[in-house]
Amino acid sequence: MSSLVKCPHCGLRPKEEFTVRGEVATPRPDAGAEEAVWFDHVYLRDNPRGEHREYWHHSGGCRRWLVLSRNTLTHETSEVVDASTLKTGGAA
Amino acid sequence: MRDYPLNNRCAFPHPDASGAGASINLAPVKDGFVFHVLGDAKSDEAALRQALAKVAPELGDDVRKSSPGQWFWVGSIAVSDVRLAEIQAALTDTFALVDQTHGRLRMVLSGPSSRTVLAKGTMVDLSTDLFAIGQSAMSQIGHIGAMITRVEDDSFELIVLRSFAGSLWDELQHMAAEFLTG
Amino acid sequence: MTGFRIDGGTLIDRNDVRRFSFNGEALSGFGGDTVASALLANGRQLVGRSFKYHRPRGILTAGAAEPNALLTIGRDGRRDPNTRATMAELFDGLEARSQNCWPNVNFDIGAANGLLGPLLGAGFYYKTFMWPAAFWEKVYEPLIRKAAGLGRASYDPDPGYYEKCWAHCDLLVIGAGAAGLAAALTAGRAGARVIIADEGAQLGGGLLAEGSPIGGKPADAVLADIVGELHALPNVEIKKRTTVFAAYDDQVFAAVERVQKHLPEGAINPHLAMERLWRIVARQVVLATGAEERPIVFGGNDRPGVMMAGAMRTYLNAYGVAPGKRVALFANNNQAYQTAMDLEARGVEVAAIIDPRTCPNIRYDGKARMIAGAMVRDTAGRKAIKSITVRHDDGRDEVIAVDALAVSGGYSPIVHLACHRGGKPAWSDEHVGFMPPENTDGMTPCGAVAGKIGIVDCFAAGGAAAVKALAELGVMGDAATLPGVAQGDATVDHVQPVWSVSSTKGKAFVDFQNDVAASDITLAMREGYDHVELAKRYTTNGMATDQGKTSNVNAIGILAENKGVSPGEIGTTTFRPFYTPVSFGALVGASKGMEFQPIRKSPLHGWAERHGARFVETGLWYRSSWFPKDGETFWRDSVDREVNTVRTKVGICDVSTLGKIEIFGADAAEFLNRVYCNAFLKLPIGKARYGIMLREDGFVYDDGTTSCLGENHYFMTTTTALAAGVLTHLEFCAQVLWPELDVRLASATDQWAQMAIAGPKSRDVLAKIIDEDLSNEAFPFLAAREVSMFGGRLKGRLFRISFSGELAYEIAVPAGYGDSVADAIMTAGEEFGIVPYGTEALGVMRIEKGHVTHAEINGTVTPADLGMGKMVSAKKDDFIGRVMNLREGLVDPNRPTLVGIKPKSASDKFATGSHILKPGDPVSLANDQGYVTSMCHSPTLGHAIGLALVKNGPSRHGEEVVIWNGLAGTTVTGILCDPAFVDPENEKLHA
Amino acid sequence: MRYSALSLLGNAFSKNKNWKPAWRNPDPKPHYDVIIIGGGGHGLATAYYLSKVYGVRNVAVLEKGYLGSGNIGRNTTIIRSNYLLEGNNPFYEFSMKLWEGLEQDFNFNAMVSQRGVINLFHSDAQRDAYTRRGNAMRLHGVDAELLNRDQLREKLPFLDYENARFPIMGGLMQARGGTVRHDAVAWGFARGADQNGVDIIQNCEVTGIDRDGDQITGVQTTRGAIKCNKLAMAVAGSSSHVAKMVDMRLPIESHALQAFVSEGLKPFIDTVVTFGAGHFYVSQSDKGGLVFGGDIEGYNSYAQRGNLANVEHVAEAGMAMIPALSRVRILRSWGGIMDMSMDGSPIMDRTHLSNLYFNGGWCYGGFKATPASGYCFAHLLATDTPHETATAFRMDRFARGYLLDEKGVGAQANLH
Ligand SMILES: Cc1cc2nc3c(=O)[nH]c(=O)nc-3n(C[C@H](O)[C@H](O)[C@H](O)COP(=O)(O)OP(=O)(O)OC[C@H]3O[C@@H](n4cnc5c(N)ncnc54)[C@H](O)[C@@H]3O)c2cc1C
Ligand SMILES: NC(=O)c1ccc[n+]([C@@H]2O[C@H](COP(=O)([O-])OP(=O)(O)OC[C@H]3O[C@@H](n4cnc5c(N)ncnc54)[C@H](O)[C@@H]3O)[C@@H](O)[C@H]2O)c1
Ligand SMILES: Cc1cc2nc3c(=O)[nH]c(=O)nc-3n(C[C@H](O)[C@H](O)[C@H](O)COP(=O)(O)O)c2cc1C
Ligand SMILES: [Zn+2]
Repeated sequence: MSSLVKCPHCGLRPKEEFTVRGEVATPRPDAGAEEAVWFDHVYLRDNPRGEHREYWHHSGGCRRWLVLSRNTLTHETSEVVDASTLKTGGAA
Repeated sequence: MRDYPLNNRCAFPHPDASGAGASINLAPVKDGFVFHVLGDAKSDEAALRQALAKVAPELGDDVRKSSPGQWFWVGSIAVSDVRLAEIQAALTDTFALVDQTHGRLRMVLSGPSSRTVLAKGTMVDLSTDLFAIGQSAMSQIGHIGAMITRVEDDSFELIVLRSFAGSLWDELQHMAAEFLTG
Repeated sequence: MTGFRIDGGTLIDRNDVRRFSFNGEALSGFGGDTVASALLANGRQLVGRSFKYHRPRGILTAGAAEPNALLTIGRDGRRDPNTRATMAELFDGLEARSQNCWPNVNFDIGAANGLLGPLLGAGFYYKTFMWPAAFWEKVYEPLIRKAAGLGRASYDPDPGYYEKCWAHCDLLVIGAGAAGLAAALTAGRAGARVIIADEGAQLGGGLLAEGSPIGGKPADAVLADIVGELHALPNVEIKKRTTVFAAYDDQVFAAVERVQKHLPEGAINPHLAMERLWRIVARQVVLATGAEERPIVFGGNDRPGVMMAGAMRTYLNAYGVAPGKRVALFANNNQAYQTAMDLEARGVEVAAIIDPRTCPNIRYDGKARMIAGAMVRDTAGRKAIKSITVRHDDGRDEVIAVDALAVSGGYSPIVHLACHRGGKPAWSDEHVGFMPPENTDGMTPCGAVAGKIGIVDCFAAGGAAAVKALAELGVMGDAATLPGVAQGDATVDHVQPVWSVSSTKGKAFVDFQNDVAASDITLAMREGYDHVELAKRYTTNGMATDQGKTSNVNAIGILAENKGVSPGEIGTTTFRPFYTPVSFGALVGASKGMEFQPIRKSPLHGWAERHGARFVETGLWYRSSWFPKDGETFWRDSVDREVNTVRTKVGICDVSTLGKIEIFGADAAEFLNRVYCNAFLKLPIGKARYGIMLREDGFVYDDGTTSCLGENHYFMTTTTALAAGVLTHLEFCAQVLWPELDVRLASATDQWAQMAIAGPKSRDVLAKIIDEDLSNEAFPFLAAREVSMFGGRLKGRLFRISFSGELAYEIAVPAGYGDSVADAIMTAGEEFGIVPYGTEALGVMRIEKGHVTHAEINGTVTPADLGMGKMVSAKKDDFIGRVMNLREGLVDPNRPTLVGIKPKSASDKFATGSHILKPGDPVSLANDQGYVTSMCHSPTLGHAIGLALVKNGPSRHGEEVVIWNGLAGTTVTGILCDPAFVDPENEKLHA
Repeated sequence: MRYSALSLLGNAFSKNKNWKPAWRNPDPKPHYDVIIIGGGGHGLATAYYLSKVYGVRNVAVLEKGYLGSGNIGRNTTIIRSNYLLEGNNPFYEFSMKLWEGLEQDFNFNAMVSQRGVINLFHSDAQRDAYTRRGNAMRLHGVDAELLNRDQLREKLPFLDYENARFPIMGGLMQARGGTVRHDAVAWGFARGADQNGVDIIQNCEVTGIDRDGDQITGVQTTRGAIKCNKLAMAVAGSSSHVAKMVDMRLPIESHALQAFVSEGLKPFIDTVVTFGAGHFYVSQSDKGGLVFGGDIEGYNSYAQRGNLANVEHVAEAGMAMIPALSRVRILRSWGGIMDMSMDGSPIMDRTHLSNLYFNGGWCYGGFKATPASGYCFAHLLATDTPHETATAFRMDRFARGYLLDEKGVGAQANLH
């Protein structure tokens, strides 16, 4: 889904309403983590050919950050969730 | 300077140019209020309506969801600073309330062609069975963000940032021109 | 003699005579004509010249695939180059001109290229033009470029209006031939939301050219019934003249509607779009785009008068135009025989039918002479065909005089839209063509595109496709019932592929427009460019405006034949958008000229205008940059005056465009503490603090002040440039990184008109309109709180902050009152000599004060680089950017660091963007010491000053350097210094 | 077979029947000194210079598709050396110098056309940034000129000077910049390398990499296993994918970029022009088509195609710059996959494995780098030390904080 995104809050919306940030990298490390862990978080990416998770911001709609599970070969999206659920596990 | 005349200036360029008659009409909503209500992760619309009914029943409960836990609360009565402060104080904790009356302007696009005109801007499917009266969507009309609310079958209220209001107004005029001139 | 008008023609209206001109010559046609049919009716077959050899070319097709008949239509801003005459509808007053020929289409000097044919074979340019070396740039390339291109684009802007729309449907039917119409009717009757689009001026597709009755009823009557019923269904939207040109992800289809392209200038409604871009969101799609008839590759197959058989039939039946008096047909399939039968039925002599097949399946009972097992090997005639040479199966040649030749080499399904999302078509030996890919999710091909042949079969296939698509949506429907068997309708055909005619003498063209001949393709193979994609690129086959609609499959066939494999093994080249070319105008819609991007206006825009402001674009905003007074002719006159007035008296400046964010929540303080690199936990209510925000990679992102307005309530300002970016960043932090924190964000940029009142008299001015005590004790530097104004009639927010370095305030009032309040401040300040000042004066004063903006915060600097290393908290254990900010490269003592810079001689000037060198060092990048980030003329100091990022800068104050501007050819001796040129002790600020 | 006026004429008389293949089509040998993965511009140029300058001839280039099927065959062909940073500029200027002598060097006309590259600016801030850049170029002896409106008007009369939403103030011009016929670059290097003995093996996808400890021993391919002493990666849009075969994670994301060509038009745009108030750049090909493009799609993708939103965006910016484009029709659009690095600059370095070498992260700017990339990568492969113009492209610069961020947008791949 790279033309339209089914925002869990707003429904089907065009790409124009979104800002993409990139891959959901490793979680933000703890404050005390080593520099290498931080480096990995900030710079290194899996960048897979196939299933991929990435951050999209519904900047022209609800202004929520979403996580899309999207196939980078076919552009098909299997899941869209509010990004806060990555940490809270629950609803946005 | 205590009695220096203060005017609340309208941000729409030529509000009177809105063509009357025809199959389309565009008009600013000049009075009233727009409050941005910020809830927390747990708050929902029912709780908000309840709170509003308790705190400010005179202002109605026309709330339009813009985001999870966020709404625009609009009404047609002017609210004084004092009254606003009271309401804000009464709502604290669960709901923070930001006055956007000056920052977000309202206009109404109406007439049988209104849906056709909006389809030139927004991707949201506004057909009646999918977008009923009272329903809202934060979306983009062309390059400009706006909240669209269906207020009647053929009538849509748009809320737009003040700084963009002139551009959106002009764009809607262009989009509607084919219906204005017949 | 070539074409002429005969009786009949279902599409034309003989009462509607339309005059037009072709290469300056006055001609006429009828309403309903295309330019092509009108030209043919006027006996004009030679209409253009090919790209490389400038060969005379005529009309080949009757539709979108036309490679030859490209004309320039219209003039000035309405000039349309490369317009397919076969698609352009004739209107009164239309002006058409041939292209790529000089002096004219009948006598074209460029045709001399044809003589060089053997030298100019495929890829010749890669092997040549290299000697002598200097000649490429000076001689050869200019010559090649001169020859480039087809039509000439206008230099004028287009007066037309364009627009874009979204549309939604359950079922999109692409193509309104028999199959598409049946599909639309089926779905329409079942109550689904249907859009049916066809690029033709009329619905009907192949039905429009159908000469025979269908189920005993004339084809046009059958069509009229179907179209009538579709029109009556409110849930069916019909889009004529609408080409679906691309398929994108998620069932988004792009289509362009030619709303007014068929109208004369005088009839164009200026408020209605010329063309309209449709972005169609379809739940299901029926692809009913039909099939394209293929030419046959034989010598002289490009001669004017050679035409596709189906096209000839269309001209005959739909437009009442006969292609000639004596016509031959060269075909390898049964369907094409319809053309011969219809020609005869209309009284045109069919001289011969040449069919390479010898099979018993040929069904023909007309009068023409049948020559089976034979091929056309050549044609003759200078600018129009005069005869054909037929090679019989016994090897004998026979010349037959004709004035037109119909050709049919089989049918290629129009599979483009099924392939735009990556699908590859599959070769079918049965259909002798590439069929739509197997898995076309959400798209059902039917009719000729799926290999069906007869009209009845296509009706049935369309209905069945719609039923299948509706079932996917959970909607039930029955295939629409339509008229019965058509006369002479064949449901099987026996196409025998003929990829090229081996006995051919003359040049046998595969791609007509790009002049790619069969010999070019074999040459490409010989040289190793034998992959279908390499052959395409080496020969340019399929790369012209028609994108190989008539040539690709033949090229594949030739490759296959020469390699001895099936065309399926060769495969197609990639089908890409656009199906047919689309104008910029349609894709741009109304976003052109001043409407390219929306304009953001400050609430004080009108006020600034009244004071004569000059505005400058800043992102989408217009900001007032200076306010010229009478007698000031040069911008700096005004700016110097504005600065001097603020430094000595008082000024007012619109700062409404700064980003403003309201922050609430129990954890708001903790949140700010994590997003800024400096401490924010202990900011008291009623106070503002300057903050620096880093990116996670440790570089500075933005700066601004944040004020605490109440318990759990903060008000953040950002730079104008990054207002949206910062909010998005904060939302990321709040929603993704720390959703457990109670923090709520709202943009309030537009709610407030915000003004800076700066200068020694600013307190006196504000005291007149603000009801509260503004003394230093009551309202000290960095105080920030809500204030009452105008005797309690208005509330505002007052901040004692200063960008200019003067005693200064920023006052924010609800935007609608901004205008009045600014006027009031001007009135209040009159006695003190107040002036409005703009962003230019603001810029001068901040440079004088050594304050940074995004000229310095350029994404590659750390706080330490800006001399604010101390602000980076060493105590906080976490904030965005903390760890990466400590990397070796970010603390390298050699990093460019902020300094002031001034010329050694006060009269010298220098430019922002100049680089810094050590005196005596050779000019080189390795010796680069840094660069000037900002500069201005300082009216306060009376000379130029600047800020710069210079290696190890702070330790070099007082050092003499070279300010090097190679672009301007200037060098100036400068002196590095403290960046605070004015009031380094901050006395004015605290006054 | 050498191309010359004589061979051309001779063949014309023999109906072009005697031309020889431009390169052999060999089966892979069991072992090579160097295997280069990726038959794009960089891989082929590497093989060419390796065999020509460094005398290493037992080399194979493995290409999974047809020659030049990657980005070399789908880019907008712009070459320039107008870079800002000290780590970048000398390298791109080296590349420009190689372009200038390329055709004579490899006896193939790649139509290097130094028609000039002009970057428009629309604000004081942009002018200042271009002044800084232009001066950085001049410091290194690279040609650069700052044009004002009048000078621009003379060169580009069709721009919108009167009614622009973002008025054009001037432009930074590099007269030596221009375009090159992209496919011919791949073909020319392939033919040149082939003549030096390099095996160019098409339809040969590397599917696995064999190793013994920290040593690479060879590769698995769709045409069998092949052994090598050194392995070089130059796979552009597939960098992360191939790196994963040796468990390398890279500071790279893959993104699609679309490009476009219009119908053929009589020449009217003589230089390369880039718009400064939106994403758009355009040149006119020798065939007459306007070749243009804009920004990347924004989301990670390995599908060589884009979406409509960007098509519209590009068209809008194009027409804002040149109003007369309104009735020019766009013929075709396509996409390529770019390995966008986290600072927008390339990586050319040794890796954690002793005989594996990496070349990638060229973003949307690697075409202009093709000759120098090949030269410098060959140097690295042959000598195990970086070429003097490519010392900054180290892999560890991200960890150490020595970034080459021309745009200053930080660690977000899709912003570069
Ligand atoms: C639309 C577009 C416009 C551009 N415009 C410009 C421009 O104007 N100027 C400019 O300088 N740059 C431009 N670029 C960028 C430039 O094209 C690339 O940076 C450059 O071509 C990359 O290097 P390359 O030629 O070696 O890549 P490629 O040609 O992509 O070569 C890599 C090759 O590796 C092959 N490969 C991948 N995986 C394997 C495997 N496992 N086994 C075997 N082979 C494999 C691929 O098939 C491919 O052929 C543009 C790119 C695009 C897409
Ligand atoms: N070229 C020929 O002469 C030819 C070839 C095969 C079949 N036929 C006959 O045509 C009938 C087939 O019916 P059918 O409905 O499958 O095909 P059709 O050719 O009758 O209709 C296809 C329609 O699709 C339209 N179209 C194609 N691409 C389009 C696009 N991208 N956007 C919008 N419109 C587009 C065309 O304008 C045409 O009107 C049969 O009777 C068959 O015998 C004719
Ligand atoms: C500089 C350049 C110019 C091009 N010009 C044309 C052209 O005139 N006609 C055409 O059909 N395609 C043209 N193409 C596009 C190619 O047809 C093709 O789409 C592109 O190389 C990508 O390959 P693919 O579409 O096979 O994936 C051009 C491509 C490039 C890079
Ligand atoms: Zn949303």
